[in-house]
Amino acid sequence: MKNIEILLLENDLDSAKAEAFVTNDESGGIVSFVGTVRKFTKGKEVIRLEFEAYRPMAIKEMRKIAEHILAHYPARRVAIHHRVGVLPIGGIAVVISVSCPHRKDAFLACQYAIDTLKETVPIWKKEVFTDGEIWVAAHP
Amino acid sequence: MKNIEILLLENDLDSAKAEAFVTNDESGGIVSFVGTVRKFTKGKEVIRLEFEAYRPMAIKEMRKIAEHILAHYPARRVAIHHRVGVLPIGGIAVVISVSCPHRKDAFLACQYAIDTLKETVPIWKKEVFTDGEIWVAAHP
Amino acid sequence: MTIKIIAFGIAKEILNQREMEVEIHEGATVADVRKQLEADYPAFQKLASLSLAVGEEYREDDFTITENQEVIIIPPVAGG
Amino acid sequence: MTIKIIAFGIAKEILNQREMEVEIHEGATVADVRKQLEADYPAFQKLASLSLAVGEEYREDDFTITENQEVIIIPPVAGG
Repeated sequence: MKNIEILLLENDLDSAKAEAFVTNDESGGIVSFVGTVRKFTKGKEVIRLEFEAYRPMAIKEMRKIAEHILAHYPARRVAIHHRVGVLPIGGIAVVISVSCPHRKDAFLACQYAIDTLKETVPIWKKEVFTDGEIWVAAHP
Repeated sequence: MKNIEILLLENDLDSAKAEAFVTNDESGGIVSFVGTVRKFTKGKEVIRLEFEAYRPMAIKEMRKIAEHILAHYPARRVAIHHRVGVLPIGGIAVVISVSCPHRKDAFLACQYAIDTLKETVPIWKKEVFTDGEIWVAAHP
Repeated sequence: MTIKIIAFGIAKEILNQREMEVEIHEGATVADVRKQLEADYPAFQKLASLSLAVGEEYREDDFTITENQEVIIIPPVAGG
Repeated sequence: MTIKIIAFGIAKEILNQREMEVEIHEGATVADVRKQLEADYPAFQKLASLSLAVGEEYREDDFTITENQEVIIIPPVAGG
């Protein structure tokens, strides 16, 4: 669908590209979420992050999120770009941009997208510390 | 303050710059609002927009918004970049980026910023149509 | 006393100039200045709001203006 | 019957391999496969969740697996 752009990339993300995709003549408000790699998790210093995805299903689930937004919010376009592979501190893991005629809807839709992505999209994140590593959220 | 970046610019805005400013090791979530020039307002076709600002006070009021966010939200950095001068359709009028350790706060703080900016910052917008022009929001 | 008025947006178009001097009684407040502007330029009465700023701050109706002070006319803002 | 298991994230580390074949009774459901995995690899019991997907869709416990089907093990996801 030409109003949806789903990308799962091995190279660096650029939020300007997501925003450029969702920009359109009918929308005055674009809200973007950019997820970056934090240096500290629960006081431990992270060296890098490794993202692994089950590609076909990850793309399918991201597309479902975008389709849900277009169906349930007054949104015009949605871009969801996710990174896989190794990321350094400060690297961009995800960019989600939503454009709507009115900004309030764009905030709600973008928040729905990132909240749902973290629940449903088969992507896994390993935090690598100086003294070990952990699969994020794996254990209760 | 080094956690606040307020810009009132005559040249094109770049959301990546606002996001780069707010990116920091302690924040995992950045939420940005990008306001663009819509082609149609109430069915009328806009040719261009003209922004005028009372510069010193506009910068002061934008800074108040950023300071409020740092004081009242668990936010790390705030960037508010606003354009003045003539903008074509699709041009970026404003970029607001907020970084927080947790994304929910970033959504709330960014929405507070744009809502307040539209109420308090002395910037005026003239929509120029094929057959006239109008100062936005001037009349009830 | 004389005060200086600086106008932006539609206020500048209503006054047909960016800056002007206005004569007003000693001890005039923000409310007095607004009333005089609305009397002299009825188009101001049609605006959704009309705020005044002094010293780069919005001022309430009871704020007292002093001789030669600059008063900024702030019609409804529309940033973003 | 034989089914093919494909594992990601921590599930791949628990199995120590990306793909493996598993023998299970005819008519086994998602719940049966999960039970067998948890019995063979107790580390799975410690995860916050363990979903299974077939045909690129999450499947409920009562979904029936057929011979040679690919079952994807999805431990707790953590995108973004």
